[in-house]
Amino acid sequence: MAKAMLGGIEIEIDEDGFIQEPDKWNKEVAEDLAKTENVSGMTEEHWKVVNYLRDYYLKFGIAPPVRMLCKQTGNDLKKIYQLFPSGPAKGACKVAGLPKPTGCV
Amino acid sequence: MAKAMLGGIEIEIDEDGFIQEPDKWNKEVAEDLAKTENVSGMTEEHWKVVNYLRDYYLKFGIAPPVRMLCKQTGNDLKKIYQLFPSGPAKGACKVAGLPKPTGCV
Amino acid sequence: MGRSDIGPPNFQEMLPEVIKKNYGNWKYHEILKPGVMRHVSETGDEVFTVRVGSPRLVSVDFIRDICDIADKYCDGYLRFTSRYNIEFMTPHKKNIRPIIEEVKKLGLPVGGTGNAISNIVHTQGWAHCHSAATDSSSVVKSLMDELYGYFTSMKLPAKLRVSLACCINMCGAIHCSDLAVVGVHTKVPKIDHEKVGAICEIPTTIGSCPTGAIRRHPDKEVKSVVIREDLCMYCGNCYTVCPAMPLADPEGDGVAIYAGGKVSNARKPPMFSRLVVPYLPNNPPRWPEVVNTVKKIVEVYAKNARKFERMGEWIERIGWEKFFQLTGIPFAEQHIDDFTYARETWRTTTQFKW
Amino acid sequence: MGRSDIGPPNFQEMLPEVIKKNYGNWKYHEILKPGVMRHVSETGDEVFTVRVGSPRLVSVDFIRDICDIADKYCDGYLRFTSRYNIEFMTPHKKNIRPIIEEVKKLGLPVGGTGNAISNIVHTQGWAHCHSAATDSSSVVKSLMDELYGYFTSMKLPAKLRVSLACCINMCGAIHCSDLAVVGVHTKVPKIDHEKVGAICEIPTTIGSCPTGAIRRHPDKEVKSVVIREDLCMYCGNCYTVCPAMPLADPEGDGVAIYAGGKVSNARKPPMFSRLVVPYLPNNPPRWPEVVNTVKKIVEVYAKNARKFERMGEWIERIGWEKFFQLTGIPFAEQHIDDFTYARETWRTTTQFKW
Amino acid sequence: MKEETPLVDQLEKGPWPSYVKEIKRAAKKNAAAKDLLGVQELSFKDKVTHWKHGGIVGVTGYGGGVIGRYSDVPHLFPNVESFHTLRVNHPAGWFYSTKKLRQLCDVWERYGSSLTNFHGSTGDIILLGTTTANLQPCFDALTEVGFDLGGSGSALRTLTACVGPARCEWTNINTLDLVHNLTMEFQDEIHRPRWPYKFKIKISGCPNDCVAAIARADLTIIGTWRDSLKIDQKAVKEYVKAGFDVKGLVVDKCPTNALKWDEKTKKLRVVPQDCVRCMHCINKMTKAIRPGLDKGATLLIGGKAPILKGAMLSSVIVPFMKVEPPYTEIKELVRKIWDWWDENGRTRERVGELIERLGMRNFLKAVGLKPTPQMIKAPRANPYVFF
Amino acid sequence: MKEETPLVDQLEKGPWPSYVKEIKRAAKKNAAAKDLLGVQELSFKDKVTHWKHGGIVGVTGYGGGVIGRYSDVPHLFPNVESFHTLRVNHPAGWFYSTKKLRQLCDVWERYGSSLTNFHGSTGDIILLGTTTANLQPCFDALTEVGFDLGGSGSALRTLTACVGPARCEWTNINTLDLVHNLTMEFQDEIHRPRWPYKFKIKISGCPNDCVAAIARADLTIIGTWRDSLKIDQKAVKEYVKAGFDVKGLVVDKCPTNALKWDEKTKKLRVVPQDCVRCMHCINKMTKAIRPGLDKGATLLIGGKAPILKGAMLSSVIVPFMKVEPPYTEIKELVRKIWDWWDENGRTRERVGELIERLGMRNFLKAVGLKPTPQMIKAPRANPYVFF
Ligand code: SRM
Ligand code: SRM
Ligand code: SRM
Ligand code: SRM
Ligand code: SF4
Ligand code: SF4
Ligand code: SF4
Ligand code: SF4
Ligand code: SF4
Ligand code: SF4
Ligand code: SF4
Ligand code: SF4
Repeated sequence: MAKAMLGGIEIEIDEDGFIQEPDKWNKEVAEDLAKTENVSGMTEEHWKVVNYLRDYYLKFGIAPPVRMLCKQTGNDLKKIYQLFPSGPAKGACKVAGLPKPTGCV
Repeated sequence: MAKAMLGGIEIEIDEDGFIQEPDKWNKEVAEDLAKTENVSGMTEEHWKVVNYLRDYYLKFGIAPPVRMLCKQTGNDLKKIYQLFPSGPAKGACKVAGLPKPTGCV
Repeated sequence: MGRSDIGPPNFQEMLPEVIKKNYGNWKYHEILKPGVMRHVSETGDEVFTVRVGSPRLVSVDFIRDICDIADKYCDGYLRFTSRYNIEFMTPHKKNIRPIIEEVKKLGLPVGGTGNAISNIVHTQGWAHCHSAATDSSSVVKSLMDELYGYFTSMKLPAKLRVSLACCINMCGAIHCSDLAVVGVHTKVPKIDHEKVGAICEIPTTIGSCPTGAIRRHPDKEVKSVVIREDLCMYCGNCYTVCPAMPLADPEGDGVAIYAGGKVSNARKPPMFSRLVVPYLPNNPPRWPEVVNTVKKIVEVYAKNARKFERMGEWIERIGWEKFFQLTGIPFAEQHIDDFTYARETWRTTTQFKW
Repeated sequence: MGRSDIGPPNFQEMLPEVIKKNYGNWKYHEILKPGVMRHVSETGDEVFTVRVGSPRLVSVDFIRDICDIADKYCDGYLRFTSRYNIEFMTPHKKNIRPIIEEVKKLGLPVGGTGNAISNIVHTQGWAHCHSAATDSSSVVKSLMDELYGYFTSMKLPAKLRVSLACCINMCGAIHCSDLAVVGVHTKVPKIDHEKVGAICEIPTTIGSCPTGAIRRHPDKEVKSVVIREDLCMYCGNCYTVCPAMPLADPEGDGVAIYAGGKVSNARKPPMFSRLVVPYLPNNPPRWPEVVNTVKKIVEVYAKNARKFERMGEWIERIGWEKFFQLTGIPFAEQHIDDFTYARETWRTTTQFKW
Repeated sequence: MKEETPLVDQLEKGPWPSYVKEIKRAAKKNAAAKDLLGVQELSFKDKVTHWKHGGIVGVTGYGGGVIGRYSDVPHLFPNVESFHTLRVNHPAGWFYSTKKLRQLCDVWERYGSSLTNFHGSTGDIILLGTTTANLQPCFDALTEVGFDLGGSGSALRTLTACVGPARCEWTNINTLDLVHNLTMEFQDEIHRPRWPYKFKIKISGCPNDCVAAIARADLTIIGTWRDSLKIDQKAVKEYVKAGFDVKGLVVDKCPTNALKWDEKTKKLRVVPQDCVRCMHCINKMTKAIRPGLDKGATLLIGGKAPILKGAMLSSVIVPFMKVEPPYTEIKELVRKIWDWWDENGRTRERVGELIERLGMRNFLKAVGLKPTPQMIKAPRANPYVFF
Repeated sequence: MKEETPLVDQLEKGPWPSYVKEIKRAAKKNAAAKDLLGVQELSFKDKVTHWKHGGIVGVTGYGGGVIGRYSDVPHLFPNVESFHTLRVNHPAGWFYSTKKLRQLCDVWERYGSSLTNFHGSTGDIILLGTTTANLQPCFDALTEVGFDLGGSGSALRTLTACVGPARCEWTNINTLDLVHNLTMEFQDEIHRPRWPYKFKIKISGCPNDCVAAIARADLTIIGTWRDSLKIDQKAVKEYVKAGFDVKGLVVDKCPTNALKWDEKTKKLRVVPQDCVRCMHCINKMTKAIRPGLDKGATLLIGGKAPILKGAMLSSVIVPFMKVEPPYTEIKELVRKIWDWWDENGRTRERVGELIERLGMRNFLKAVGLKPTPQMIKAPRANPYVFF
């Protein structure tokens, strides 16, 4: 599997650029991941989404439903796409270091 | 509800003579209960059955299946009826101070 | 101490001579008139049967009364049917009339054969059971008073089997009857927390609930259970295993009516009865709502079904939407199944009637 | 960046003139011969359709080829059917012959109308999907080579819809087909414990199993899951949500055959297809076992069913016991359902055939 | 002690025989029966039952056969403070000599309320209401006159069978002998509960199923035949002559169209391999059509009422079995079924529910039966297959 | 890089058109197509797929429409190391001008494998295989020529409709206009996944259901009528004259016996209240029998494939609805359904499964529909009733 330099450290990533070593995730990694997803700078609004995703994942072991993500971060889906042009799954989850969403394509 | 003197103490019983205050059960109570069920003296064999019932009940919160009772005490059902002429439910369970078996009549 | 495990009397000693002689040798039968049958043996022997309605809950004097008749005309034998009717059997045609006369003297009806409403299979009700959501014998009496003419005649399209159970344990095995009356609760059990701990097996109680509505009491100190009220459909199964959870309620209890079941394999395979009236109030001693509803359904069936078509076959042919229309029974959300196999009952086709 | 959310081209711009003019005004149609239909409008206008088989997996050159034909004879329009067939439409009867000739030149068959076997709805298989337990296009090709005569004629009792899905996700929606081929695994997933922790959502993985066979790894240190092998029926749903649990296996994988489903509401309501052959091995590139079995079933159906009787209607009439007898397919324990609604499929009557 | 029962009294009226009259008749001589009347009146007023939950009483050496019952208003009705019923096993087919019946009545008059159910819906004679003290003497007296208790609790319940060869031309098995034989064989299982829950066996001589076995027996035995039904053409013509519409009422109603009717010759033909032995044509033309000669039974499993997951009908497990004394094959199969159920069943899980939970496949394997298409309506629709 | 594909080559033979020929045709000009051939050969030898699980790739601003795919043997077949497909929404009814098709071909030849599925089984144009880098430019070029992506993931999937009024005499609704209108209305829902799982809508103009909607759409819309079907007696006589067996092939096959046939006058009559609009008589006598005039649609819910609890057919929730632009009633209902499902559904729970879990009753209440007998085959058999 491929390695990539993210946030100054070498991390294993898959073909889609999702990190495969969740323990190595940190803010810097996130910021570098964001760049791969056309995010033009991580603002507070971005972090709110990313942090929510991460907290939820660490607590429940799964990514939150999109509805929940919107409700809890106070964004509508449009807004999420403005923040992460590739969307909540490919964009935001990747930045947050979550496992790659599966199954539902 | 009626009270009865069992093992020298006063215990609440229901119409069928099952004790309603499980905490008050002890060996003497058991011996007196046995008399009400035509058991002619509590032998070691009787105690084996009673103890098994009690242990099982305290552990799982339910009475064991008849099959289990036979298997684990090494008695066949005939033998159980010899020991407790009114059978495992009405006889042995009552002596062991278990709740009255329900439902299955 | 008496003997034990002797089993019931041997039936062979209970058979009248003509039956013993022709046992296994019957050739055909005919119904001479309602309640009277003639069975003919390969040997040419005949046996005449008079079928007589019984209230089931009877005194020993009643039994002695019918024994008297049997002694007089049936060589001292009689039998009961699987639906509580009494059958007097005699090889002598001439005995039919006097049997009927004597029976009538006792106030008992002759009938229940062929395309009739036979006796109602039923249960204990308030006469003996702790679980009853309605009474049995009085509902049955009220119904049969009204359906009497269908017992003593054979004018229905086919057999119509009515059953009643006073709670959804369904001791009447009413789940496959042309018409079934069942006692229902509609209130959530009231838990006596103190008693639960003392006299109930908690795991059994939790396991008893078909919808998983019962949980351990959240307070670990309390050795009891709680019920999620929105999941409870008042089946009473928890009460069966735990007396500390009664759910009978004078206002909430009542009866439901089911229709269209059958048991025989004739033509259509056996079918379950299905909910047609979710709730009628308990209104003793005469249960007018129940009686009227049942009567109405019977009449609509009698008028519309084809010859030899059982209630369920008729409904299957015309469709349930038509059944509700013809009987005028309002359709309610309760008719739509939401239990385990619900989806099998949804309409997965555009085929339906208006 | 391009535009977004523009949606598909408006169909109105895709309609040939005769269609646009008679839109919503068709009166009746007839099938002139296999693959050729004539639709007549209230206005008297006509449109002739030539239906042509396609391998579905086609190159852009193929599309251009058929465009050429459409440009020549169909005013530059064509359509595809819900079963991948190509339809050339023309108001001119005289165009039928040349269209057919040109199509034949491309090696494409004309047919699929009326009481025929139309194109096989199918899926990706080893050509694109990670989930496939069998291939798709090659099985379909092998089947259609053998069933070709049923596509180009209309000699069957009724329409016969064949579908194929390369795994039980059933992207072919084969669950209501007259005949269905589905790829099946028969081995338990092999868990890569290291990867599970890194790339899978454990709760989702556990929740994905229809039989509850998946549990957390007993060793709390290991962030992974284990499978109770006796509860696993190789559905692959866990693999769908967790790539670290592959279950494809060269020896274990193969296909099952289902029969008797239908979608239309004509006569009988829609029906599910049902298991007739639990397992046949993968035998590429020509899948002889699958081809022979399907052919055999089609032939028995063709010989025995009544006119306008779909496969499932035929089986319902004669009974499954007869179906197994006539086709010579052995009956096995796998045919007996043991999933969620199993009991609805048991025989709860003494009515059956030998 | 209320004397007046205005509500109950209303049930003395009407053409159908009145159970209230029966209670009153008993009440004249029996205090418990009298109190029962009062309890009824009170229930009619209160619209609830006045019997308490449960009660576990019995006779020595037995674990069942008695349903314990106590009043919740003993102060009002002391004579029914305890009011237990005895379930008495009926003779096969519910045939009685008046002598036996009278003996029974005498016993019950002496030891109980003198009220009965002829019969309970399982098929027992129900002796309705006596005291705890009277149970044992009553039982002793019963056995004295040749009666024994039926089943209750997690036991084999009283077995029933239709009238069969005693008076029915259609039976394919000796229902009464079979039921008596099994009842005697399984006395221990009837009297001493031992399983996860109740088990019922019912036997009908033909698919008309006059004891409703398929709906309410864990093991259902229904007589049937394997060859072709027999048609007597002469008798068919008699039906035609009598104005019976053979085509409309019989041929057209055959579920599988197995009957062929020649309107001209008035000949009725059956296509044996299409006949599913539903009985309809036989029922309606008993003088002309009869079951085949290769007789035996179909065995089905798992019928029951709705608790816990909805009612179940019995399902075919043995499409055809010869049924002859001493019925060894049936007995062996039943014991295997009990063994598997007892070993695997949860508390209060009927055998049908257990089969549903563990799979018919596993059940068949455990009891040594081979899967056949006759066991199912249709093969599975889902793709969830074990190998 | 294997050049030889002996196994695959065998599929060039035989009368049915060969997809292998198509791949080879593309392979001549396209390296990815060539490698695909090799992958097929390898899979035939290994009897397993050589595609890796998943892949999450896409285009800017969309959350779906692309299926990511990577080879597990990229060293052998570098040109299909990534081989993603684009799902392109077809024009309603799968009608095309050759001009549009050629434009599409040109785009795909440029940016992809030049292999396609016409169509995918949901109904999209499947552009089969391209690289990650090419996705965005390909998409841009597609929109340039007027195409857009279809659905994937937990989104509204590409909607389909039967040919309907374009070429079928039986349609009761304007299937193509409806599907186009809804597709345009719900672009956001198609392109941006937001729900617990996928949602499919399919539309058929009559109960023949030529897009198999009832079996595979979460929301199934099927045209129907409310009055009586129309019979043209003159045309009936034509059928008779032509030797068509009206009685045997039509009247006798009516599922509800709603047709009456007078053999003498050759008149065909329908009992409108018995007709369940199954289409059979209309199908077989299209010149003589036609749907009624009071046209509209039946709406059904919940069709799907077997994952997780077995396949489901859609169930009636609106027996009849008038269907006219701008289709407000349908749109409002659909949104209510989504809301309830989204609020209550578990991950990967289709709406039909959710209804099963929470009860049809609760669903109907939530979306404001009144229960009617048309929604069920039969009322419940169990006594487990909520009040
Ligand atoms: C006496 C009894 C058997 C017994 O051992 O006690 C019995 C006896 C006969 N039954 Fe029965 N059946 C008896 C209960 C039943 C039951 C069980 C029940 O009602 O709970 C059924 C199943 C009912 C159901 O499907 O729900 C039953 C379904 C039949 C049928 C099938 C009817 C049908 O078309 O579905 C027949 C045949 C017929 O009547 O055409 C039948 C026919 C007969 C015949 C004609 C058989 C014969 O040749 O003697 C007997 C007299 C029939 C009559 O009453 O008209 N018997 N019969 C039962 C009388 C009950 C009563 O008092 O009314
Ligand atoms: C007496 C009788 C009703 C009657 O008036 O005829 C009866 C009475 C009771 N039945 Fe029953 N059942 C009686 C036949 C049935 C039948 C019918 C049958 O056997 O053919 C059924 C349906 C068939 C079946 O077994 O599924 C039946 C299904 C039940 C059930 C539900 C069982 C289930 O699996 O769904 C219960 C509940 C239980 O076992 O806890 C039950 C429980 C009871 C209890 C013991 C009440 C309880 O929860 O403890 C009732 C005692 C009433 C009393 O005070 O006397 N009874 N019970 C019937 C027995 C008489 C006899 O021996 O002849
Ligand atoms: C073109 C197409 C619709 C479309 O928008 O693409 C279509 C078109 C017609 N269908 Fe269809 N059906 C089409 C797929 C279907 C499907 C869906 C499927 O196959 O997946 C079904 C449901 C199949 C099922 O039940 O499993 C379908 C069930 C019918 C029926 C009902 C047949 C039956 O008796 O069950 C008819 C009526 C008939 O043929 O008698 C019908 C009749 C027709 C008619 C005659 C309607 C008309 O008047 O034009 C059309 C030509 C029929 C023919 O092929 O003989 N169409 N038709 C589809 C052609 C598919 C193909 O290429 O073969
Ligand atoms: C491409 C297509 C098959 C084809 O060759 O035509 C397809 C391909 C896949 N389907 Fe599908 N499905 C396709 C139509 C269907 C259909 C048919 C339909 O839509 O009418 C169904 C059955 C109907 C339904 O939705 O229930 C279908 C039911 C599934 C399922 C099971 C869903 C369920 O609830 O049971 C899955 C599994 C999943 O969602 O995780 C699935 C998943 C998949 C995935 C994404 C595999 C996965 O597990 O991630 C497949 C990607 C294959 C690939 O590599 O290209 N696909 N899938 C079809 C879409 C083409 C198109 O857009 O036109
Ligand atoms: S049906 Fe219910 S209430 Fe009636 S006797 Fe049976 S258990 Fe008791
Ligand atoms: S009455 Fe039934 S549903 Fe309600 S809590 Fe008790 S067992 Fe559960
Ligand atoms: S059926 Fe299975 S293997 Fe085939 S395309 Fe669909 S998900 Fe992939
Ligand atoms: S393959 Fe299916 S049954 Fe087996 S463990 Fe995975 S999800 Fe469960
Ligand atoms: S079940 Fe059959 S054999 Fe028994 S009495 Fe009824 S009709 Fe006769
Ligand atoms: S027994 Fe039933 S299935 Fe057999 S021929 Fe007679 S009516 Fe038909
Ligand atoms: S579904 Fe009906 S309206 Fe649509 S094409 Fe098929 S037959 Fe015509
Ligand atoms: S449409 Fe179907 S149900 Fe209606 S009359 Fe015609 S065949 Fe009968």
